[in-house]
Amino acid sequence: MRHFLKLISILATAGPIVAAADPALAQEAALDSGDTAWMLTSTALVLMMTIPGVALFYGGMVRKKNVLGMVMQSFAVTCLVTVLWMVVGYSLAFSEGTAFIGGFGRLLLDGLDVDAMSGTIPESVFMVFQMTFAIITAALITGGIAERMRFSALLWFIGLWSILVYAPIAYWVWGGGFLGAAGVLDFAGGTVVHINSGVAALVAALVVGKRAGYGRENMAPHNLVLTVIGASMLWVGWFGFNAGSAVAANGSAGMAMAVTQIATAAAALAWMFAEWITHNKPSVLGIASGAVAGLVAITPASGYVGPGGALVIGIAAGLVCFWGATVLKKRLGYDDSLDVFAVHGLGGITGAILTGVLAVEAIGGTPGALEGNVGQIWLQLYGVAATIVYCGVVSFVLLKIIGAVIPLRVSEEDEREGLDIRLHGESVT
Amino acid sequence: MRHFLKLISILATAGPIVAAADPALAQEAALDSGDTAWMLTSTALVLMMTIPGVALFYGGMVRKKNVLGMVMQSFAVTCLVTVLWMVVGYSLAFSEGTAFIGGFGRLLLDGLDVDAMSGTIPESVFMVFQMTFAIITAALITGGIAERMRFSALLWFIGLWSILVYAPIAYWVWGGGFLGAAGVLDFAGGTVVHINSGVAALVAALVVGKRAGYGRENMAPHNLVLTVIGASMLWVGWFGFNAGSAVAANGSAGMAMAVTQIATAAAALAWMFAEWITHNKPSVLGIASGAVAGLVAITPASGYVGPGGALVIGIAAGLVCFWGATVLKKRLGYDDSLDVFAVHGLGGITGAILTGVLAVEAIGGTPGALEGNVGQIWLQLYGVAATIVYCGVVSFVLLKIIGAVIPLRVSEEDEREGLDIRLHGESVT
Amino acid sequence: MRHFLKLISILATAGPIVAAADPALAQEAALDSGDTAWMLTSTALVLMMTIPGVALFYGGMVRKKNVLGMVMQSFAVTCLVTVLWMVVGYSLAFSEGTAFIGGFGRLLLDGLDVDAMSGTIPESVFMVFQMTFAIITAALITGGIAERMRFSALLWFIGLWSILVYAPIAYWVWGGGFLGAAGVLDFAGGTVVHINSGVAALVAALVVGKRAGYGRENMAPHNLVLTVIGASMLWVGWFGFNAGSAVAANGSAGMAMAVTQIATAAAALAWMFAEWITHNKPSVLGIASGAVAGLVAITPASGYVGPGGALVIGIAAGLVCFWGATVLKKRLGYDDSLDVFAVHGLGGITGAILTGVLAVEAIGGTPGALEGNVGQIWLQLYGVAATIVYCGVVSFVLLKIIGAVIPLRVSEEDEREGLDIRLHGESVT
Amino acid sequence: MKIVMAIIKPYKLDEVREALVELGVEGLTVTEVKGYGRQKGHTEIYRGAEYDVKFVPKLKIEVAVADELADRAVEAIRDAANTGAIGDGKIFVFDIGQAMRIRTGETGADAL
Amino acid sequence: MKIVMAIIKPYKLDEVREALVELGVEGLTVTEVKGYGRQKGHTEIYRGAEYDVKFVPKLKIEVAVADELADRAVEAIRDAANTGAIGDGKIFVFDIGQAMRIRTGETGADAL
Amino acid sequence: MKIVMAIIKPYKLDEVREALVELGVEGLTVTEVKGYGRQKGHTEIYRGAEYDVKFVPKLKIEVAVADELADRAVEAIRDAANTGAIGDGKIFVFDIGQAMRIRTGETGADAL
Ligand SMILES: Nc1ncnc2c1ncn2[C@@H]1O[C@H](COP(=O)(O)OP(=O)(O)O)[C@@H](O)[C@H]1O
Ligand SMILES: Nc1ncnc2c1ncn2[C@@H]1O[C@H](COP(=O)(O)OP(=O)(O)O)[C@@H](O)[C@H]1O
Ligand SMILES: Nc1ncnc2c1ncn2[C@@H]1O[C@H](COP(=O)(O)OP(=O)(O)O)[C@@H](O)[C@H]1O
Repeated sequence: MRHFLKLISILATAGPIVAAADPALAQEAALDSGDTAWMLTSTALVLMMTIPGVALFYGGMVRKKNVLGMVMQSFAVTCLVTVLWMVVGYSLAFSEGTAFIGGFGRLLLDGLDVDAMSGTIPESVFMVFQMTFAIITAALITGGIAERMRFSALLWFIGLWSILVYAPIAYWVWGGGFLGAAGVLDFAGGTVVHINSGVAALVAALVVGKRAGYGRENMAPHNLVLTVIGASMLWVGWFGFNAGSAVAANGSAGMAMAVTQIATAAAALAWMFAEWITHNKPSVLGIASGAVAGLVAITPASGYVGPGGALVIGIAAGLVCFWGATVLKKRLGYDDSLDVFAVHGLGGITGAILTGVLAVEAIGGTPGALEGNVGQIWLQLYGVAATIVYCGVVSFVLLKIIGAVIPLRVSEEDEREGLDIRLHGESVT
Repeated sequence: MRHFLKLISILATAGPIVAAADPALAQEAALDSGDTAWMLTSTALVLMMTIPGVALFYGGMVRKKNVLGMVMQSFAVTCLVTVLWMVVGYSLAFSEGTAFIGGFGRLLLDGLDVDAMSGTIPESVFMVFQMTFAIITAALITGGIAERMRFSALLWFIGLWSILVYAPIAYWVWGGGFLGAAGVLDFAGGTVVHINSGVAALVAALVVGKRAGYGRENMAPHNLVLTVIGASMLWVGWFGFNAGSAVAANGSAGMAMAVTQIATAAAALAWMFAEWITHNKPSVLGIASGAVAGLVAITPASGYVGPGGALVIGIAAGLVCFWGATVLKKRLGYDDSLDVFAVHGLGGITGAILTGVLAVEAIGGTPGALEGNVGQIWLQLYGVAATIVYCGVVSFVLLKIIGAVIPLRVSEEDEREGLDIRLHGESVT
Repeated sequence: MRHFLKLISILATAGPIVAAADPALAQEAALDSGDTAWMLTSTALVLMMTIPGVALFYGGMVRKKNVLGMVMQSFAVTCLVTVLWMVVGYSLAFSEGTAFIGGFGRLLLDGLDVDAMSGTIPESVFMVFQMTFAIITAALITGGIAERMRFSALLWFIGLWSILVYAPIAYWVWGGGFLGAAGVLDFAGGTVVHINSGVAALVAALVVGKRAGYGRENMAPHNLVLTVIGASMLWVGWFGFNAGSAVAANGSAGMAMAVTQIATAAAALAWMFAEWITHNKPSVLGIASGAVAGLVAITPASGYVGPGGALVIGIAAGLVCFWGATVLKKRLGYDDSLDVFAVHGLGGITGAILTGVLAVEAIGGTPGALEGNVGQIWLQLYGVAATIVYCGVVSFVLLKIIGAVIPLRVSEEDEREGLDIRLHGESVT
Repeated sequence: MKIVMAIIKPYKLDEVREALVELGVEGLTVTEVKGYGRQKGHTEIYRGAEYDVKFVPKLKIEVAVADELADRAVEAIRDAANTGAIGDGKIFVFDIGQAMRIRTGETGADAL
Repeated sequence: MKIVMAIIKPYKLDEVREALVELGVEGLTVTEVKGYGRQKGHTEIYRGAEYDVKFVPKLKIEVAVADELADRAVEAIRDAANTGAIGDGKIFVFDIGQAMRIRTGETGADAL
Repeated sequence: MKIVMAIIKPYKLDEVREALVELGVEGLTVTEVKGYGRQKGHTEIYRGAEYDVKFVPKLKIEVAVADELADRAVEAIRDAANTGAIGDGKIFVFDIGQAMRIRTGETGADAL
């Protein structure tokens, strides 16, 4: 959907000759103030997902001594990725290039002037909208290495990662690259954003190692009120994320919003009841985690499935991610502190595959397996696998290289005393 | 206004024959991207009113040991009502039916496909927009039984209530039912949302009984910063609630936003000064409560009155609700923990009646008593009475039935130790 | 840009004769639902900047005993300025008048009916949008006198200030007054909002005097998580502030959003690295302050500069404001508690001047010094100077007059025990 | 003089204070503490992780009294704080050699 | 050895600490407490409900000193904490039988 | 009977508790305190302002034991809390004249 619109916009803005040659096309490229209004809004909503959304969602889950360090990471990532996206990321992800990577046509946003269009909206809006996706993807990773990674090493990792991992994968799916061309469906970022961040977080958690005292000491979340605020803002902001990925204020956006709402609620309830049954108590962390799992899983599907499909995706995501965070993680023994892999990685995979099953031709133009197009499942798996492999390998290499230069972890004393005081010279009273 | 638009949309979407027969009408049903953009935004805003709005507004007012339980209730209600609305609520409230209840035409959102329209916006958007109203109404009730109701009993009550009380009343006023047909004015939900939730909360508070230690022990709000964040998000989100109820981005929406802002500020100041005079200190809980009272009271009036009327409604609401929360409640001795009845019930009644007095024909098409249409006051009272009686009776019966099966309250030990630890296995440090 | 639109709207709404005479003009004044949708949204966003944005940004920075008092001030200012704007402020700032002050044509919003237009949007929306600017400007001032000013004196000061200082200066720049006419560029309020509030806060801090124990006692911020939430909401809301100041959903709005994002991130990083280098640690207060500094500085420039200019403005603002808050303030020894002058005053001046340097004709219609129009710098300095002098003098006189009637400060005992308990009868546990 | 130090359940504070005031005690000092004893704590669950919280919130009351009042103070606290349930707490008594009121410099029983 | 235990107004902490350090004291321990006494608390109002908060925030300082230092420590605290206003607090002194520095195992006056 | 009062590093709590329980101690009371001593605090920086935080978070453990257990309790705490680093804390021991279990009214060693 998205890269389709993008293609149109590239065609349409390819020059006055093209536009003049085909008035119908030219008309499609005329600015629509309603679409623009919605995309301006969506951009604000997606930015809000990271600051304060992810910042609080994560900040509430760490121990009190690390809360400022945690929200600092989301905030600093937002700033860093913004500048890098402007300098090079947008160009690599969305300007014309090969099958694997975009070109340098928009380096430093060159040529993106006030009249440049992307479909029916100004390209400036499209560029910032996409920037907010690059931001949140990077910010999500910080949950995997919470409470122990050195701030400077984190900035290096995130900065390089956003250029070398995020931009290419965004290009593959939405920018004109091989996954989009192959027909992989990812409406709003199941692979690009969630599998991507989930895998990177897992790799980082493994490379950086477990927190001191992990499994022995009490590492209970210090303030789940913050986490609930964060989860709520993620939910609200996700309307911009999914319905905004229609890049228009139309029926497709409306349906994306509806299925987002339904899948999220279903996943939250699924996690809550699963926990209620297995651990005797429904927890607020559980229901909030379930909601995020649902949001993640409906992301790739949101322009392709209907309300019924959303219900199925939501329930599946709630159960799979619950299992991932409570059973799988224990069994494998890694310390992905805030369960980025269980929620975003597994949730993203669940959603990507089920998109292939449940896609409805009348909604997004592509039928899924239930409508006879079994091949779509394989396409979806192809997209998932490509993302996991590329992201996994490059993230690992990046961390090893950085780790050879700067220690990835803080000292044990810093970890014991808390990042707030030791790294940032501040504390919450 | 709203049910009028709804009627148009029903007519307009009744089939190609009608549309073809009357091109003007057909044109009205064409998608307007600006209206759609605003309604997508409004939906996000109204969702934000509940999570994190109501969650925080209420969460800050309880004792620390119950804060997670409180925010959990808003969050779980959001999820539960979402699913129920999709399954049956929307159909009962907004599909064609009798004078008293909608039909089953939209069961499981059947027929709500990507092209379905509601006026100038996709029906999917209208459906989710209305869903967020069903959500917040249910969430508001939790303030009445805060700090003592069993979580499972609450879910049963809210679930049944949203189907058996909310959906019918929404239908009466906006869906094509008898109150709307009679000419009762309720632009954005003074009766449907506020009187309704206020009465249900009062009934629930009476049936469930007072908190242990009520009147003797210190039950002061533990963190009014949360309450102010919540009140602020309610205020901001209410622009979606009231201006969104124009279901268009036009002058009516603009005026609704203006009067909302004015009435809210006036009510907040009225409560603040009333408290300053009577209790010597202006409190932050007071000004925030006053703001919510103003928001509530302007809700039914927002498409019908002008700035001057808004000022009057705001001041009246601030004073009436202040009196309700500080004098009436003491006198009657019930424990409506967070004053849902005083603020939403009394505020809603004040607003409903004053709408009948202050409506301006040039704004909403219907004159009020000041413009000579005294009968409108009686119509408004009719709407108020119908809502109070129906909601009161059914809420009572529901609670009695549920209470016969599951205890409505937690054990005294649970209440003493706090819902956070005892019901949800978590705590805020 | 803005007063230009305003002029058009005044012309366009001047009567049917004008409209009929010039169909092109009449068409420009037709309601655009997309523009209206974006302005409704922008209004909500800018309101959110104050409540809860500024309330939290400031609330987190004071000591725990004053946090409720601090958020109360933002909330009460919001209410008070709303009512005053409706009564007289809007008329003085935006109705026809002399070169120095608007008239009384819109007193009590007289004549602002449901069909009144302002450009392509309803005037009701324009009026509330502008109201939110008046609100935040007033709320920002409270940071200068935090933790010591008497609440009643503050209300008097803010109320009079918003009529006697804010409304005239808004008129000078946007309402048709002499600064706008002279060609001073201020897209979204660098002078009107930020220099204005910064100077008023500095004057108030000087007149009211230092906090008891200032420089000796520990006055560390009690909860920077609140401050980060606040800063994040300011950032997100600022999209409404700057991109909303295009008063349309178009390329100008899109570019304003893009440059806002870039300048903010650059300023945040600049402050963070400056602090990292000079104080050895990057602090969360630092990066958040830097972000606000960037938002402030890009405000006047946002409709006139491109991405490259934004980067320069951001870096400059981060460094200048860092220097202001850490070096200049220490050297001069005043107690502007939350650095309103350093961030908003100096940031606003930096932005206003650099707008004159970096303005791009192709973007906002006016070239800056780099494009040969060196005179624009002098024009910008003229606007800065006029604002500083008028605001400084009138603020000083107002405080002296009020101080002659009511003490401006609380008693030392109140200050010691905290404003929460002593002024508002509440506390955070 | 003696200090009577009692560990009690938090919600018993007001009753204990009133009982002491009735005895003529004019001041006391309260500290929030966490107690470990026969009374069990609770378990918190976060996603997969379970944490046994071994400590229970309690209040510690310290009240300095003249020797002759000590036994009655102990009794008064006991009567007010006793619910018969595990975890009601303990009372300890120890001697102090000196007491002084900072404001006046008074010492001994006058200082209390 | 003795422990000198003082209840003081919170904002006096730094002055008291400095006065003790001047005396040669090398360590002390501070606890946030709530005090009940002649100094009245305040009333909080929430909508209709009024709550009398009977307790006032105070700090408790505990400092172990050699016997010969005890009286001077009491005086030092008194001088630093005294404002002449109600609620300035109390000082209590009691004997301890033993003191040990955990790090070194030193006991007696060496441990302080 | 005696009260053994120890100031320790917060993260040593569980080890200390276990060591005491092994000795047969059945209850103890813990208070969050701030300590001043040889161990230095840290500096916090807020925009231009630097604040030296002179106090370090510590826990105070109070455990009432029969006389004969006191020395072993001191040793147990020392062994568990000792890291050899500055700031490990102190142990003080003092006599109590009476102990009572509120629930049962038992006194003396039975009350512990
Ligand atoms: N030996 C002890 N020393 C110090 N405090 C103790 C001791 N034993 C118990 N306590 C305190 O008394 C509280 C109540 O003790 P517990 O054994 O739970 O119940 P009970 O006193 O009813 O037997 C504990 O939580 C702890 O704070
Ligand atoms: N008998 C007592 N035992 C323990 N603490 C006391 C006693 N009397 C007073 N205090 C403590 O001393 C504080 C100050 O006492 P108060 O009577 O208010 O003032 P003052 O010491 O000036 O007479 C109280 O808040 C309380 O913490
Ligand atoms: N004289 C004292 N009286 C009371 N507490 C003390 C005393 N000296 C030290 N402490 C407490 O013991 C803690 C550790 O002391 P410190 O001097 O930092 O290290 P160490 O005990 O290893 O020499 C301090 O933080 C303080 O809480």
